[in-house]
Amino acid sequence: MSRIGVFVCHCGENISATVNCEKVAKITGELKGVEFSTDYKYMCSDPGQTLLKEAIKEHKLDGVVVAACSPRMHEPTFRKACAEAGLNPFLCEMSNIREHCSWVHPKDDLTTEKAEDLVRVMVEKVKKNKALKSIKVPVTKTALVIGGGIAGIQAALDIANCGHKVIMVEKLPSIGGHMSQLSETFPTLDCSQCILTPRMVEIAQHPNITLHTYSEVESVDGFIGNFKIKIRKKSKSLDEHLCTGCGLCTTKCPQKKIPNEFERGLGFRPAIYVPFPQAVPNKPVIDRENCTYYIKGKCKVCEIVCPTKAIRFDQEDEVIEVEAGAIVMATGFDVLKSDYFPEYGFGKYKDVIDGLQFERLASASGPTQGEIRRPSDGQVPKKIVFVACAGSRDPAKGIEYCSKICCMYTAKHAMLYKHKVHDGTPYVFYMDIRAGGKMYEEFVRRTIVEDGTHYVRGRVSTIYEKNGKLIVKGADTLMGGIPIEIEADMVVLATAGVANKGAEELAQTVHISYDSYKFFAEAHPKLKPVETNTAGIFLAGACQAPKDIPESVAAASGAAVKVAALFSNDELTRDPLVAVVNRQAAPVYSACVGCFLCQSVCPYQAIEREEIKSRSGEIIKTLARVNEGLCQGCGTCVALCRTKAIDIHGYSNQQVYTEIMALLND
Amino acid sequence: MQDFEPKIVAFVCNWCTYAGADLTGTSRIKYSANVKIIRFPCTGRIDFMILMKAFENGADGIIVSGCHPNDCHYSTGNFHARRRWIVFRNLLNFTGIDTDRIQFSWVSAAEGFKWADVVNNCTKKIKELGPYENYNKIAVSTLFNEEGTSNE
Amino acid sequence: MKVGFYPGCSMKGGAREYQESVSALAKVFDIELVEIPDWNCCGATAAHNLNKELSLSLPARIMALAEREGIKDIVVPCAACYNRLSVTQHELAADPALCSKVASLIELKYEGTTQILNIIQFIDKYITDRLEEKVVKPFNYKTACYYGCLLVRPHSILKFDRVEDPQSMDTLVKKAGGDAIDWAFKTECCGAGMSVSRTDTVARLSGNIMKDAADRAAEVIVVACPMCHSNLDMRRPEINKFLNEKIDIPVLYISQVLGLAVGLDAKTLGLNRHMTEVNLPEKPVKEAAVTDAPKKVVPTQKLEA
Amino acid sequence: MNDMIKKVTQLLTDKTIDVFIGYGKGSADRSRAIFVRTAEQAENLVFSANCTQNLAGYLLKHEVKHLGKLGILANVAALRSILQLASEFQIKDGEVLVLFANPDGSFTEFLDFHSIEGYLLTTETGITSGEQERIAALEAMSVSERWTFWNQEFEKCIKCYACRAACPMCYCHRCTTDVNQPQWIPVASHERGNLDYHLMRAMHLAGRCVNCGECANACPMDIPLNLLTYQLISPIKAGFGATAGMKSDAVYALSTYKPDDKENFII
Repeated sequence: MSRIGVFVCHCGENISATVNCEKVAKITGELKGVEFSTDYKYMCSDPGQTLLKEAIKEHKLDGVVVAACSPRMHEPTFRKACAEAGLNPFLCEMSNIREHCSWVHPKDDLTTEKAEDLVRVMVEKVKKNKALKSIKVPVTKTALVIGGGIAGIQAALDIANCGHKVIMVEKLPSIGGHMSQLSETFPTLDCSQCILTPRMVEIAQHPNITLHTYSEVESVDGFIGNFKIKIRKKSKSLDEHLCTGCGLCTTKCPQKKIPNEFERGLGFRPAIYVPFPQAVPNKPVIDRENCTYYIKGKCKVCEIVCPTKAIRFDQEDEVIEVEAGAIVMATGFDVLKSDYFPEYGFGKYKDVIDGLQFERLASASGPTQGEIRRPSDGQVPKKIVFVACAGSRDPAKGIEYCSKICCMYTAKHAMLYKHKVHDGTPYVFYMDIRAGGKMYEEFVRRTIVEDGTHYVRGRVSTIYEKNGKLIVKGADTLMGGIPIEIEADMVVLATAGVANKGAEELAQTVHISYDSYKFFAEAHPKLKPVETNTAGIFLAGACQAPKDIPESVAAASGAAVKVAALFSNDELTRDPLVAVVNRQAAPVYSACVGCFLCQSVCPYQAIEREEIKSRSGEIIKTLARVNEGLCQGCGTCVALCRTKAIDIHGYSNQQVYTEIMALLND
Repeated sequence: MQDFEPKIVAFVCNWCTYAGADLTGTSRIKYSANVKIIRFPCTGRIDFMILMKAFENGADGIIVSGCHPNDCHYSTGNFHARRRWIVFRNLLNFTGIDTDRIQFSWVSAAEGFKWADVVNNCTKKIKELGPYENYNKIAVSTLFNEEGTSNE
Repeated sequence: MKVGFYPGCSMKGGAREYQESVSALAKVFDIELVEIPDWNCCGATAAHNLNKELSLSLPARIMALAEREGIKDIVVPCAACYNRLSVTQHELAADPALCSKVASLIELKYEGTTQILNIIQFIDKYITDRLEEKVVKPFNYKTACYYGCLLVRPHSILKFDRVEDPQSMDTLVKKAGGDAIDWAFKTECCGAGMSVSRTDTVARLSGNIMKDAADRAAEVIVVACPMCHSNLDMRRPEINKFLNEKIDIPVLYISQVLGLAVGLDAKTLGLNRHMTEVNLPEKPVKEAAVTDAPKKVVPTQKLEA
Repeated sequence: MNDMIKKVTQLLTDKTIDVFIGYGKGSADRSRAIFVRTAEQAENLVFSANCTQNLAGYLLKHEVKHLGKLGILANVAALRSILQLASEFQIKDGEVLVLFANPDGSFTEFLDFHSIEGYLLTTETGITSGEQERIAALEAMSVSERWTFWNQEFEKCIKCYACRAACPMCYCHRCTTDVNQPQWIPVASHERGNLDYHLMRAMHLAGRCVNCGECANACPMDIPLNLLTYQLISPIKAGFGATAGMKSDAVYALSTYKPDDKENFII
């Protein structure tokens, strides 16, 4: 390679103010291998790029060095220009004589000499550059959506409506997530079931969507465009094709007193159950831990009454393997459990409940058919206290963040309570009201003004029971911090929104990172909120951080369009600056000795083991091989490989060695 | 040694310190011209032999800088680099190579000021230490050897 | 076995019965309490309001003296002293420069290798596993365990029991055969240092505590801090005046409760020194049935360190 | 000693192994490694106090490997070498038959890596006090004194690479010294080339050296090479809690990390 072009830019006078560009062009023009060198006022401008392209063609250049601004700024521009002139873009390098030289040094010879050094470094480097082609990776145009809440449902429908296949996996017997547990939703108070159920049915009936409920993802391998996923379909002890969902078994089952997870302990269900009336699929599941047959070996009532003989007691779990090109995580969040609040008596006093339990009380299909009744004695509470920020914004409890949705659903709870108990008095202890969404503030004002909810600005210090009443001790900071004591009949804690149990293990299974609170980590909080650092895996909804329904739906549609973009062409193109393990002819095959240090160091699991077999199938050597679809080009393996068997395009040992030599030996 | 202008090479990672140096530029913060930057994708890519080559070819001082822990674009590159430097510094110190001439630092893409400080302080320190005699002696005696500069 | 002992001013003054009961209890379990020679005042709350170095040097000197004697564990029955020594050890460990400054101030070598134990930690470490077999007279009374503040706060440093709903003393009382009732004023403030300057406040705050205990038919209140004891016991006339109700529930130290349970008599435990008469009715001695708590006890709180 | 000969003979005759690496009589009172492949040759096997060479150095040599299934008479250093090589996927469990020479001349057979690990927990594996003193002496010197000391030592190096051949951990068939694009390590044995080579060798053995001392024994110019790698053993153990050759599934110290690795030099 000996026909290099050097193009020194003035950048108006950002560079030429302190660097003698003509001199730099002249001096570097005399370097061995430089065929053509010039300087120009605006290299990145159209005429500048035309000058570059003409020079490439005219002087048949096979290497270009543009001395101008930071490569982080215009490397793509000049590489594209080179490509248009027929020169492989990866034979074009930039040396940063603006940010790293002209802008930070005074106008003197030392600055110009430094610019010459920086250009010489890149001239020497370019000689070692190789022409590279972008990497093509095939894409399986099927998406996997993990989680069947509103976020998962929205993402799945959006992707499916783009004409792509979707596989949805939901851990519980029915999709719907937390939204199906809600009574009415802020700020418009429309009934949660009415707006959710049609979407759930749409999922079940959509030709592009395959739904696996009562199932969990067991393993995820492969990479963007080529994920191989194992799904464990837990046995429902039921043949879903025969079952018509008539529900006879659920009424006849002798087990009646099993706490229903869907009702968060306020309602009960039989051993063979459908979590809630509008469940999708509307077919029962046998809870093997509590079913008499599985405990004592006798009963089988459901089998006897079943008109279509669909009960299968000996049905095994089934592990199926599917392929997907992209994964959308939509596993949602959970509400903080009880053993966090001994001071509020949560879990000690039956009438201290959490927000989701209040939703079940207020829900028409709930245990009390929508009437607000105390769990202890079923009385209608005349005085009710809502405690906001129960666990959120509380470093002592290890949860420093604000859970975002509690102010709104607490205001909604107070409003629903007043609509159902007209002579009741609701109190809300709060620190700050965060009602930033559309029509949110008006909603909160309404519950204060029209429904007469007493908002007390202060925290509750302790709640204890005394002769049948719950004594709520707090302070009213707006009244100078005077202590306040309310004898309430019932207390609702707006507990913190936390990551789902098992979120950490799932993140490790899927190879995405998560934060200290076990919420999944987005690639960039502002610019890539629905992507993760793992290519091809996206986030939708509250699994990334506590969110309300509008945000979850928006994020889900965002994730869906990312997937659609991924599937928009048959192949994925990626920058070829990836690692590669050298290969040689038999019998050596490679300098690699199979110590696999590189494999243990690679953050992207991009290094695989390749077994070199003889004709008789016997393994001769096991060598490292880089999967160029996964490798992100960090180069940590290259620095660690003792035999220098692995190298990386763009920053190869040759290139880096030559840069140092050129820089220090002028 | 006031008129001694040290040769200092800086090995930096592309995502944090290189961008930080860019920010130093856009903020027009002046710093000494003795330091010249070589870009790497990540500090994890910086092989210990690169530092040896720098000293052998006349560098009086070296700066190695990358992303703060947990900021690494590749999530673990800087952690691996840190372990490598802990061991390598031990070895250099034991063999009598002056580790004060190597400055390790974390500089993020937002720390334009910090990059200027790192460069200026390092230049000042190397000026006090003077040229790296030990290595130059060895380097000179081998000049006639096959080790030319940019051989074709 | 030998355990370091730091009495502090109250053990020699207003709370002499606390020291008598702790020593008697230790003798029963043949533990030798080695009082730290030439110990000095821990500075209590007064010091750290005035001067930081002083508030760290006083406890540092105590621990340095103990280290010089080769003492490892130090039992500090008074909650205020326990709090000051623990906080000092924590702050000096976190700031080596401050540590060397304090070491030069007290002109003693300080390494911070001693283990500071409050009375409950001391009992749990040295006595609890041998307690039940030594109980001869089960403390069969409805007992309200009062923890106060300095025993459990600041949790990030002390890391002792649960801050909001502590259970450690309740467990001990149950092991001694008592019925530790569930009440709401376990960690409410008793008025502490206001005892002299604002006795009316102490009357109100301690009054509320006594009122809740009385309403729940508690027969005795158990404490582990001389300050709590003096406010709830010595200030009882003012409390009764505030509540205009006569409450004669006695206030005992946890060491006295266990002392009685293992058969020590009132005199050795210093029960005669109390302001509120301690005449607990004799209860028929039934075998030390541990009454099951009426409500499901909430599991200990999972607080990440 | 003869019960070992009987055992080796029986192993060879019923083909459990094809070659047994043991000690034979060397010149004067020295011992040297011998490769026993037939019953008669087994008679030459000896064992005495000065049979201290770490025979694991031969396990991965091409000339030995292609002889078939290997058996080895291992001392503590060899056991540790086997575990370290196993952790680097060079030897599989059960691939090598290991006889361990007890000090009293009897031998025990270790059937799997797990039993080797168990045994090693009970024995002393640190460097000798003599070596510790020499390192301490060097560490007491000033930086420039150490530079002069080591340069005088490296000046003697004739680049015969005997140290590389003797070391069980140097099993790469193309070493970095053989890389000429780019020429990381100068071929000539001038001062700088030697310094590059020995720094590279020490870094490549950091966290892997089982302090068997064969490199120093093999060096014709008596350069105290082992001190370079020994000096790194304690900082790596203190910093990362890792010791070479103690677990067959250990992860190499420099290929993993802890988010809070302690250091005091990064600003």
